[in-house]
Amino acid sequence: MMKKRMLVAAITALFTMAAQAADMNKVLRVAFNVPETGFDPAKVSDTYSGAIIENVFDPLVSYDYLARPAKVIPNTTVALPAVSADGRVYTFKLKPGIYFAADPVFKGQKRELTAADYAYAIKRHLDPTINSPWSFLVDGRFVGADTLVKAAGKGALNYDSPVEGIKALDKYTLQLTLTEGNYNFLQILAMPAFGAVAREAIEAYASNTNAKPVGTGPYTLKEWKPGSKIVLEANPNFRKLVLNGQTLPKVGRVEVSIIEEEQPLWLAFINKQLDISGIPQAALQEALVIDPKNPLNVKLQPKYAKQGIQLERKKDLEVTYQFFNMQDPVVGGSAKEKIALRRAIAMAFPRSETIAAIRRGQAVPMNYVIPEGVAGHNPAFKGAVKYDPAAANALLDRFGYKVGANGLRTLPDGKPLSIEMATGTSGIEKQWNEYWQQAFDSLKIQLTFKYGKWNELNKANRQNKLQMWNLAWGADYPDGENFMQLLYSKNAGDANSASFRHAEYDRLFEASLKLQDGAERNRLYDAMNKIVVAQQPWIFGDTRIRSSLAHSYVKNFKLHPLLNTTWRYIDIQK
Amino acid sequence: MTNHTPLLAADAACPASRSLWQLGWQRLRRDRIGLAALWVVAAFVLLALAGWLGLAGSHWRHEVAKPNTPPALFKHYGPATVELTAADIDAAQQHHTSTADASAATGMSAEDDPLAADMAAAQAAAAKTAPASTAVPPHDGSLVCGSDSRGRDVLQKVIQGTATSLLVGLSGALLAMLIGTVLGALSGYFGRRVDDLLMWFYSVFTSVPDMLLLLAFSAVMSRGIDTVIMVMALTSWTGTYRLMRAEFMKHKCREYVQAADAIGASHRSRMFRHILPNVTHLLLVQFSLLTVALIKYEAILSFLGFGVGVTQTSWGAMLAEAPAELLQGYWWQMAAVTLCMSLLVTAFSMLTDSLRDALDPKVQ
Amino acid sequence: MFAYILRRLWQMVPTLFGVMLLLFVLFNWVGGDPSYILAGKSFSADTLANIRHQLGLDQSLPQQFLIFVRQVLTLDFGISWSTQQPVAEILASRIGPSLTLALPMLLVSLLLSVIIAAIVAYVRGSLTDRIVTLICTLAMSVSALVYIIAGQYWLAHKLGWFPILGWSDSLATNLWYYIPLPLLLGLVVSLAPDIRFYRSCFIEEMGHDYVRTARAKGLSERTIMLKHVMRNALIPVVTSLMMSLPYLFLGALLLERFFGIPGMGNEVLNAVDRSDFPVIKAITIYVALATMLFNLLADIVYKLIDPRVQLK
Amino acid sequence: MTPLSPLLSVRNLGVSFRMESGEHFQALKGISFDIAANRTVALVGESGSGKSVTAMAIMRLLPDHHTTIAAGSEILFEGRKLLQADRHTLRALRGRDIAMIFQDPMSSLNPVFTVGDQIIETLMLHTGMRRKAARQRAIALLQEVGLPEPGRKVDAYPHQLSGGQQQRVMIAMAIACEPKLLIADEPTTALDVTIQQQILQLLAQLQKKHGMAVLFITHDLGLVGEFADEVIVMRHGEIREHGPLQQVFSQPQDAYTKALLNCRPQLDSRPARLAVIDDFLQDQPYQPPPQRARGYVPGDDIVLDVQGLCKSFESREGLFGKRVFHAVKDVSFQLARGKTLGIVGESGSGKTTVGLTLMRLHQASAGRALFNGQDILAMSPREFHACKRRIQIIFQNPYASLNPRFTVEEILLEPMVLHGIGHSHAERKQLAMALLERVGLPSRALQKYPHEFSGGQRQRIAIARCLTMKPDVLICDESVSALDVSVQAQVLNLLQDLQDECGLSYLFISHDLSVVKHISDQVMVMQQGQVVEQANADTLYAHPQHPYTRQLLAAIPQGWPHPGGVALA
Repeated sequence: MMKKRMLVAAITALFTMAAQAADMNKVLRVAFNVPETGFDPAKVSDTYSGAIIENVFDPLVSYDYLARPAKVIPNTTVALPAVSADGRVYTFKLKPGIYFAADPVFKGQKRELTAADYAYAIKRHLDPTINSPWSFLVDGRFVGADTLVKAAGKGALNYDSPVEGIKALDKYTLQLTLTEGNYNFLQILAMPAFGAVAREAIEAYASNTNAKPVGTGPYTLKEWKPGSKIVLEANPNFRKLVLNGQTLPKVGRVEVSIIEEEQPLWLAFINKQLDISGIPQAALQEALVIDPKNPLNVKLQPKYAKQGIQLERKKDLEVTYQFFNMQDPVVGGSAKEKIALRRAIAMAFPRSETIAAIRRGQAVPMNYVIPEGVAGHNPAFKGAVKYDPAAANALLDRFGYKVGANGLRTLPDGKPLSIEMATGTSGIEKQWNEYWQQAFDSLKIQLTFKYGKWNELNKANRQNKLQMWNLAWGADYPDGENFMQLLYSKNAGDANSASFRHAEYDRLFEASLKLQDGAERNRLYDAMNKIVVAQQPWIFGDTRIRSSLAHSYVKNFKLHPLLNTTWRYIDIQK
Repeated sequence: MTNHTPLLAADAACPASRSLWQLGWQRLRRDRIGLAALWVVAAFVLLALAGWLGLAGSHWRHEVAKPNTPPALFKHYGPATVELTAADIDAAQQHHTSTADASAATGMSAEDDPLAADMAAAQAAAAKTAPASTAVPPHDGSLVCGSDSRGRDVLQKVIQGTATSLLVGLSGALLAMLIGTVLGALSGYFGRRVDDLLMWFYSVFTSVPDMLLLLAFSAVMSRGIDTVIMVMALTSWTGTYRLMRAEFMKHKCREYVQAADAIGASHRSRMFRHILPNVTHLLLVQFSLLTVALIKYEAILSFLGFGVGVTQTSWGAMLAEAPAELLQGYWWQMAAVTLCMSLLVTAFSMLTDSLRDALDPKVQ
Repeated sequence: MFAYILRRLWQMVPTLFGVMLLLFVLFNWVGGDPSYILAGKSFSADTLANIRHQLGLDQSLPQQFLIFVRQVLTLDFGISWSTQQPVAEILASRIGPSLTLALPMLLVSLLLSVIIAAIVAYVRGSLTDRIVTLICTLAMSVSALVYIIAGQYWLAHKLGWFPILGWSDSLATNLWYYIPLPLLLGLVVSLAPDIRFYRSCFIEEMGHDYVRTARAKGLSERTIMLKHVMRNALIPVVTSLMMSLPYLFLGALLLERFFGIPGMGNEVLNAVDRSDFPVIKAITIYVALATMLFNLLADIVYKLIDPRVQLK
Repeated sequence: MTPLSPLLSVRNLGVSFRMESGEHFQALKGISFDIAANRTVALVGESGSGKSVTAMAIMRLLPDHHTTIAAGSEILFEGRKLLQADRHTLRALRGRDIAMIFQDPMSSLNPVFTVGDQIIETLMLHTGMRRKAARQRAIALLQEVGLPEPGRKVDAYPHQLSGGQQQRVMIAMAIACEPKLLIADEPTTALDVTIQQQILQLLAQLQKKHGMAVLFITHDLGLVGEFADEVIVMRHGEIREHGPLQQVFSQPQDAYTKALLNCRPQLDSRPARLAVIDDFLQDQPYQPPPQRARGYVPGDDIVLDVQGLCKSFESREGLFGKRVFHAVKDVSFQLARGKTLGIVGESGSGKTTVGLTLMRLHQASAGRALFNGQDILAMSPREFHACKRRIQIIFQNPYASLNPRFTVEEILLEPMVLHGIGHSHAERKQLAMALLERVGLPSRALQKYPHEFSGGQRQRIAIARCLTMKPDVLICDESVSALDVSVQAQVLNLLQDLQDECGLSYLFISHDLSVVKHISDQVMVMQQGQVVEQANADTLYAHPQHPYTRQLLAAIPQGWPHPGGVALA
């Protein structure tokens, strides 16, 4: 069976320069702890599906595996694109001789990757019938695209109608014209969601594009049992990709199991049923020796180090924050006593304790809206309020939040004060809630929890029904703009979940958009951060540091700050 | 004339007359296992009562020891991991900052903060009244059941958990029985249309998998004891319904009910004054069965995230923490809960068996 | 008989309708709005409206219910809202693993529990009986959760007797490699109550007059037990068995979750979590249908074992 | 075996049960008797006399764990000590040498095996026959016990046979191995009179034919005359009298035996009141009371006039079909004030349905029931409520007709409260005590629960409950059938007294023709829901018109020589 497949691969390889480097007998076994949803780049947005898409599809540009900080490099293009002087026109030259993975849709023909495929892939994100979760990245971005979208109405986009902004000049040349300059555009294009798709494949599998990803990437989807197992196999048609003298990918088969419970996930790794795994929160202390002097200084427990297990760490490009609904009559508003209430809650929350107990020290407190590793971050800025419940109480006293007969504070006007915090129902969320309860207890403010699934809470938040909720924002691309926009008033109710509206902030944000990363923009960002700290729409959380483990026989194991997976670089030598 | 009744001659010496309940109680008292089980259950109920009234386990949320301290007896068997504290994080952060460019350290200056004056005043006030640091002397190694991940006394938690779980079990069972009995009585007693309608209702409920009903009901209601109880009642009334329906069907044809009909007793009187007391012993047995089932149900429900909130704890909520703890070798919370739960559930099951025998009117 | 089956089938219609109504109310009322999942982390109101339109959520409730009715009639539940896979395919791929775990569990459990129950009923009142009963009661008192967590931790991880988890495409591998531990833990959970129930069935039958007749005939106790009592006691056993069959599909939810078995139970949890209404609808309707059919089957089997039963 | 040595010899048998309360109850207090080969011995006694215990002790079927057999007890079967025999010996004896027939054939047969299988099993076990041969033998046996179509019935399940047929199967099973001793424990109690007659005759025939010894256990002294050689009368675990049939009947020595013989209503006499046991336990010799004349006379005030009463039940069948079962078809009768109308018939004849329909416990399908000129069947429930107290019913089973969770006080006071009788609780309680007194119970019975009373006492409580409402008509639905004869006589006397005192009218439903004859003025015979004959009691019994009536009358066991009577075959 395996031999036969290799034979076929060898025959097809005769006609191409591509060499099948992967050893089909090598299997990489990994696990997701959340079920994936599907593999149509224009339809899904979750990290786990993204990890698969990343390996099946090829975006125009990608990141250097080894360079730190992350560096955009050409992927299917000959070189980085030529950018016009005004920063609006990008011209890409594709490498010829890149082929899609074999698929019945191509009727046995080899299908070469063309510029039109990228144009098609980008347009799909605009298609109203697809409802791409990434549409916010492309809406209004390309010249002439709006007219096309408007023409489509609720129906499908007319892909054949030419668009000024998304143009395949010839078979290998793609020209993208932006409505305005954007310094993050290449990073956006490096996202797996913008990998090339073959139009005929999408149309042939129109009813089920999620299960039939056909791309030019290093792997193809071999088997998919939704929510249970995903098997990737090396794509025999994959172009020749050499890194440090090694032809990629190395591993012929990647098996992804979905294991939602922490215990089996961790035990499966320890018992070598998985080759690479993250460390579940519960197992952090069991797996790592954490230096209390510097919790970020960790090493593997000797018993694991002895086995040759490798530890890799990366700081996530994310912030976590507890937001207040700024439109809420109780916790929102910019009156002084409202700010005082929010400030007091922030001051009463024992953030360091949560980092110690829940994160096991594997996080750094957030002090700036932009996390470390993202352009625009200011490590010197100390935005978080000091933990000081006594002062918080004194502050509330000053603003007339008196303690009533029942031992709970009331609003200054004497009405009862009760705050509702939205939360999920998982065990870890419960741990967080215990600390929130402790914080509110110390303030003598009544706290209730509104439990719900993520989508229900999201809906409630959009309907302005929440008061507080905890969210995390991971970088779509490593630029500060991706974070600062979280408090931009035009994004209120969407990415700006706190519905924060502040004229000065907006003015500064709009000004910052016109600037490239640099001191000038950083100054604006600092000013904006000060507004955020003063107004307190968020209580700053933390930025997690992720540890990943691999068994000794896994070679080339290294984490990348922006790539979801590094499977194509990994080798197994048992 | 036969007024002369030697049959009752011995009557004068007869002991006080006893109802079937009293007879049942007597039989139960003679059943040593049943009696022991009754005492155990009673002890648990007392404990739970103390828990509800705040007499026991009310300090379960206090952090009295270092996190994950092993039980006193197993002091040396716990894993030797170092628990981080907030101070460690703060210290590391200080350290981190000092190595960074201190000159660029920015933050919010007073002129940026609308609350600057108030903050200063509040901090001053707090500093003045600041009590001496209220660090709790850690009870290291002296806790019978050890401490949990937040340094709370597991024993206190178990007591509080007993209170909650028992409350959940008992009231869930009670509510389920109430629904089941009322519907079952109506259905069995009136038959025909009423029965058809209620049977339809019943078969609909039994056809939908319990788990799904549970998930759906829990999703609609907010979290907390009341919800857990409601959800359980709504999913577990069917057994009682079936039982009561059959019993009412049987009893309504019994001669004593017909006799009551003949003397003009109303439907309500016949259903609840005549028949109900005659099936109560079955209800009692059903009640204890249901209670046990619901206590175990609660554990699963909590594990799936539908349990009680953070201000309450229950056995299920504690068991839900077990997998994470076990990974790190902290077995004592699971052990304590399992032990307690086994004891109560075993006692309850044995009591059920004894009750079944003791209250069976056939055995006389 | 034929008329009876026809009538019973006919009676399923209102029940099924009720199930649909209940399901519809529950999930349209509480089930969350899946469009918020599909829309991703940042989206416009238009996108949301579009998604709702595509899912048919913008139609009036009666219309949506009508669509549901049509789906049930054609048994075509369309595609999953979260993965967009045909629901039929999802279910088809899930049923196998569920049954691979559940059927052996059912069979082994049935066999063991009937045998043990018969033995302890035969020696009722003896020390053996009391010990077995006590063990069963004790075993029943521990939460299934504890068995699974502790079983996986100690038996698979610490002792290494079993794999931690996993599933393969080969039935044989599953049966001899992956199934044993979940099977064992499932048995520990299910055996005790079964033994107790069957024991009481046996003991109840042993009190009947026909047993006295059999003794008066001079039959040995063993013959009485194995021939006369067993056949009668099988009636409640078979009934309870039949009733439990539909739950096979869903029953081992926790086991599936901990042991990575891609079965129905896990799928239901995921579907509820993602408000994947089509999958929930399909599973519920199928389980409801199975429940009703097995109830009917139970009555027919009942008739086969017990000639007294009149099918009305 | 010499004719002198008895087949079975019971010596000094004492059996006691450990009650649940831990006390011991002496069921048998050291009884001794012999059964010679080929003889039929009848063991007679009322409930609780220990007769069934005796049978079970012989078979060694008493439950081991709470039975104690007194030391010195001995049961010898052909010289073998049964009480000491091991299991194996016992098993070999049971079914082969000693066989037994039980009271309730329905529950005594295994419901899930065909009757043939159950006979074949015995045959194969004890005779070593092959299955095929055993089947042939089983068919032959079924033929012998008079089962119609034995070739077909051999494959029938017990529930497919009628009660009489089931009992025939039991008998066939018992005689399959030609036992030397057949123990028949109340074999006919659950059967209708006509069937009872046939079964008794069958047993007598088989006894002769196979030369078995038979131990025949019954509570009804009337049955044994037909074929017993000897009679043993038991009471409270002791033998009161033991002698040849003729002697026991004609010259009873024991007062209890005399009482038993006299307290049963006879067909040929109707004393003003029946003898009760106490009459014989007193010092004075029993003086038979005068006879009572009965019958409707013209000018009787008709209190209840039933016209064309019908009642049918529906059951579902097929896909949409319904089957209608007519339980009562066009029944008409009149009940005169202060008189008794007896309704007789076998089970399923619809007699009980008539009573329940008149009480509106069943909804009548058609017909009228004029009570003081008003049709009670057409009344609204509200109107009928007022009428309810005027018509009352006493049920058959005294154990089931009183709510076990009510005290007697609650039972008696409930109807008074419902119908507004008495003005205060105290007054009602006073009335209740008076009524208890009237039915022969002490007033302290008020605080007791039904389970603390015997069957007869409970029936008195049920009567007292009806009397609280001072009804005009009392429907007695098999009200004395479940009672022992001695108690039955007391209750019948009580009913008679009450009728005389209060002018009650009785609708007396019973399958026992002697009892009906004793208490009724007019008798109505029902068969399959229809009235086949209706006449004054004396007329009907003397000159039955309808064949069915004649058949019923012929089946009454009356085969013993009693004063002035002639044994009927």
